[in-house]
Amino acid sequence: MYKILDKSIIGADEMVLNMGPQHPSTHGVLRLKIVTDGEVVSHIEPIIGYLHRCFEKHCENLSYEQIAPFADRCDYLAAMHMGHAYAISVEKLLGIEELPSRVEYIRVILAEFQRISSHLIAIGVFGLDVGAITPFTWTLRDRERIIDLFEQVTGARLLYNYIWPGGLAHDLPPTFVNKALEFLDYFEPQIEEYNNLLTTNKIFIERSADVGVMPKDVAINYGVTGPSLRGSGMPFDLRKDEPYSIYSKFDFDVPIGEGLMGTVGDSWDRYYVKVLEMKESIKILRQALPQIPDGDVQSALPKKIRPKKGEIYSRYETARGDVGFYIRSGGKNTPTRLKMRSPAYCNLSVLNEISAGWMISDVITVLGSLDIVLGEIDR
Amino acid sequence: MPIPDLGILLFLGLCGLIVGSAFMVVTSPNLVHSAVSLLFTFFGIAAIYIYLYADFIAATQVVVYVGGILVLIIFGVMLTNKIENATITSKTHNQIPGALFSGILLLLQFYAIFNTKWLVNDNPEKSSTVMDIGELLLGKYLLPFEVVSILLLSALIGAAMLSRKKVD
Amino acid sequence: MSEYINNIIYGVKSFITGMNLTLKHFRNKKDLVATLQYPNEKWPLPERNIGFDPSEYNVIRSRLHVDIDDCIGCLQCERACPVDCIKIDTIKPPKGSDFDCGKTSHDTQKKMIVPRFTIDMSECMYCDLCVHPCPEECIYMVGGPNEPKHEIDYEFSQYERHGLVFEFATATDQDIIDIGAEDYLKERKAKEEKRIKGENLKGVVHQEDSVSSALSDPITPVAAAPVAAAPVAAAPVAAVPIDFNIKSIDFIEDKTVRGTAKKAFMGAKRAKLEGAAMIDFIIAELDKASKLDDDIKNTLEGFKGGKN
Amino acid sequence: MTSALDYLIELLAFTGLDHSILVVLAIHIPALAIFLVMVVNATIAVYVERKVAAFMQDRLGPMEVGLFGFKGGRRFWGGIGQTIADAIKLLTKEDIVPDNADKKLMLLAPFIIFIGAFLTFIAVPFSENLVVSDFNVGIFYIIAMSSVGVIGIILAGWSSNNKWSLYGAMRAAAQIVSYEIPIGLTLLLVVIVAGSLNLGDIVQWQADNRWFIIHSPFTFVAFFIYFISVVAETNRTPFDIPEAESELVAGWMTEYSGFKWAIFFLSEYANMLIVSIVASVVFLGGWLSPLAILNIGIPESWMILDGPILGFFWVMLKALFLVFVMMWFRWTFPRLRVDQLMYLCWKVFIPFCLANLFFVSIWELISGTIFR
Repeated sequence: MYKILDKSIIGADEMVLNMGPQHPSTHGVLRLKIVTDGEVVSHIEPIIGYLHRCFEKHCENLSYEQIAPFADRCDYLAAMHMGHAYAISVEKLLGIEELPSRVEYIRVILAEFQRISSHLIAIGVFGLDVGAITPFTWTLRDRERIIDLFEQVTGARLLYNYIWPGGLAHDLPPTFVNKALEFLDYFEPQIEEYNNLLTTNKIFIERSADVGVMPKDVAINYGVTGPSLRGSGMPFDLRKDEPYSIYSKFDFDVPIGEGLMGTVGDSWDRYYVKVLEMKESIKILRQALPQIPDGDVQSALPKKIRPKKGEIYSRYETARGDVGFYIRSGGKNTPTRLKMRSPAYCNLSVLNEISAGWMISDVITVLGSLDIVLGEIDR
Repeated sequence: MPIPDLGILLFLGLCGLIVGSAFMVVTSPNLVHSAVSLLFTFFGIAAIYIYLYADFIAATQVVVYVGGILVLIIFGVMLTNKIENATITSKTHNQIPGALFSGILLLLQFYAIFNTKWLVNDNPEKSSTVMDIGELLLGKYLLPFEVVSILLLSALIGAAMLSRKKVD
Repeated sequence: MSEYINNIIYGVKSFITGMNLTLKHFRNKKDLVATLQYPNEKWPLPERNIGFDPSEYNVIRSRLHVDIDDCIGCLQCERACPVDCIKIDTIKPPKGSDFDCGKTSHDTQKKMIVPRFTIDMSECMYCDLCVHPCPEECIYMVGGPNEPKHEIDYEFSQYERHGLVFEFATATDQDIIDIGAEDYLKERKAKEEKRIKGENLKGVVHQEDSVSSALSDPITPVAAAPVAAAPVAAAPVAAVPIDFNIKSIDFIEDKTVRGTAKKAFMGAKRAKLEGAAMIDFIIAELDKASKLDDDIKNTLEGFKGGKN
Repeated sequence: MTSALDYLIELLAFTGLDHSILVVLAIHIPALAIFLVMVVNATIAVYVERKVAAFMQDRLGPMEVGLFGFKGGRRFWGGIGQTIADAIKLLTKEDIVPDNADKKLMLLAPFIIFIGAFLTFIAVPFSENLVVSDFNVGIFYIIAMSSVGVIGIILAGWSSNNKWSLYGAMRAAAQIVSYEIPIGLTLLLVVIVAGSLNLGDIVQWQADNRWFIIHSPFTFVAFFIYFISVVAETNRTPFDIPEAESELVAGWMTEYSGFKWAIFFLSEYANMLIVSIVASVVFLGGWLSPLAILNIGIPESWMILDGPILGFFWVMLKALFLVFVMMWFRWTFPRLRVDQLMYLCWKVFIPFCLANLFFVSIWELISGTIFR
């Protein structure tokens, strides 16, 4: 009805804006080349590689044990997940079928704690992206408690190298279970606080609901996984659909985006799925913590990792989505090829599709809701 | 040496400011610089209004010209040119006819100034002009006032129409 | 219209909820503040039983430490390290020598002495991989079995990067002489002098020079390395005493000619030609590429006669 | 209400100098006082802002820098010298000007913003009779002068020759020009009721009747509209889109550093104080004691303090509470988007203001004829 003037008549130009590699909201050294028309963004091109460390090539010169700490460093916000994913893939390569159940329990417990801590960062940083600073410090405060637990278990606070192929580096300390339960009791009411402060805030809803809607088919076409896919209403979770470790023993739901505040698959849904997933993780932890069996955590540890010739691909559900390790062994103690499918890389690729046509502020919102980690994208 | 009246000095300073900055407006090759010079011109004129005990008009001058029109001018200058190469310039054309025309205008003004019988009030009343303005606007000049209001209203509606989102 | 009003009402409600929450935190600051005033208050490190059993290790990863008296020089930790931050030299006593290397606290007879055991903590990535293979449990992150001896220290810092290279070996020069390894001492001394003089650095610079000028041959960078190091190591090996290496070609000013010459040089090297034969080969190659002029030829011929 | 300027001229009359020289002398004293008020206000407000932020976020805030060896004593009020140290740091910092920037305008911009805040202070009453110059059109003058700052912002953004700064400037211009309308309309409502543009008369009206915030439901709503609009006018969260650090790095301040940046800060906090004082004078009774509403008398012996001192205390108490609320907003809410900000202004505040204006006129007509 109201025709917008043809741009060529008034001689208006589009402006190219470089967001990053040094920018507060690109979550690392990501560079976004944004073509803008006023405040409205018409095209976004993510330019990556500022953090490239030749992970895959480097691994070809490292023994299987030595790769584990480097795998941790890919997704530094969920290092336990990467360690677990790598351990599972090497076990598959070695043909280790059964692990002591104590090992599996400890792995699942730590993985779920890691999921909570990673989602805490995602939630807090998303708040920061839309301008709320207080939720960020609150979530980091609670994440610190999880990191304390990890420090007690592994001795490290960020990059653990704790889950080894075939077992664990150490056993749990005896006080861990009580401290973990104590933390859960403390943490559950905190989620309500975040909801009151951020999730249900009117301005927050205005900023994130209906913004950057990712329909289910778009998400599937781009290979989006993890909370971002589930935010689009697709109940796909490897823990349920291809259960690894002992996830089949636990009772938990896969939360999906329902479009409570807007359309299914908007930024608010992607955000809220993470909040709900923290609750599900607590559910799993409450089931797993009291029933850790006794046993030796290092009994299945192979003396020397020298797999037979062959290749495997294994998948794992990290906090950001489906991470895959393809390993080809040439019968030596180093892999001849290691390929990692990183979830954040695939999630980032959808950015232009879902945020073109929105404003600059919304690009930040969408980027925040996709929850990317540059260490994993660039590898 | 007798101390000159500071009021006169200040007045002369203001006049200098107005004329100087107005000159800058015309001669500056950079459009944004011209717009900024205009800021000082407007301020100086507001100060002159204060000299006339017209405080309401002075404040209106600042609100409308500085806070509104000047902002829009700078806004427009900024938006209609590329920021990257920052070549916002203005050129002078038709210098001779322009000089002739303005010279004639100047002469006319001088003629008017020297042939007008100025009313000089030696003891101006230091009272607010707001009351008078209000009464005049809603009394004697009600019709023009309303006509102007309708003009502004239609301009407002027109602006809203133009800036509306495209509706399919 | 009702949606408009509802929106406003919901907004006001959510604002009041949020502001209540932050006010609650503001008022209960005494209980809720989570900050630790670092230099005055220290981070409480998780405690564990300290013992020699692996399950009782204190797992805190703060700094690598070596009980050098227990080290048998098996190099397991050096091999395990993914970033090569551990460097160990060992010297075995010659056969028949009655040199006593000592015993570890596990009563293992040591078979060699360790004159060098450096750990560069600026390179260490705290992965803990070196700790586990040690048969004598002598390398550990501080806070390990010998905790009473070493305070847990997570705030070590140095003014220079060099200060983070820790030397753990205690073997004195006398020990090394006793074991009969004067060569090792000399070598070490030479290396140290070279390091202080900065010769290694010069070598690198030269090498980079020649690499950049001979980029046309992709093999050159790899092959150039041993050549650059030649003046030190190759002196006794050189069969023909002609002072001619790849840097000698640099006198050629034309870049393309120089590149061809270098290519020829590398070809000669691969063909195991040396000395005069090499120079002949280079001249022939240049001639083939019709890039040879008299100056170059004369200079190259001049190399044959020894010092130029 | 007499102004401080007239008082000073009378005070200096004993010197027997010419009247015009006295005026010049008398102008400098309040000017210095205003500058001091701005500096002290910024110093204290930055410290308090940091502490408020820290406590709302479960942190401690600045704790280390003391004043003459005094570190603040109590754990929760430590680091009292922090902002002074920051000020010294800012003044001694290198002044960085980008190569392609318009250097003259880049230097001019902070001063235009500063002058805007400075000139506004002339008409801001800190107490009865404690005002530099008592204008007949006090409120209108304050609205006029607070609109000068926006030109400084636009120039700062444009002259930096940085795309982010330009975006900040564009947003600031649109935002501040729009939000002047609801501010003007809410103050107009008060002017209609009180029948004067003079701030002294407005407070006198409140002394005769009641505070404007509790005068009628419409003035109650008007207070909130005014307050939220001035939060937007001073570019504070949730309306800080011109500087939006997560989107535009620092918006129009991106390329500024050192002393010029300090001036921006000075002006920002001065503007916060100005709008809070205006709100407290116009809506919250100014220098009237809130105890009087509750019928609590002040002891006779305290009456010596009545007048400027107690009035100053009440004005500042109310104003500083509003400043605290602004900080409270900032550490609670996310930021709005540009179009939502405009929506809020044009589709929520202005309709409400116009309706308010209409209803309050009717209310005054009825209450004027029936209840009086």
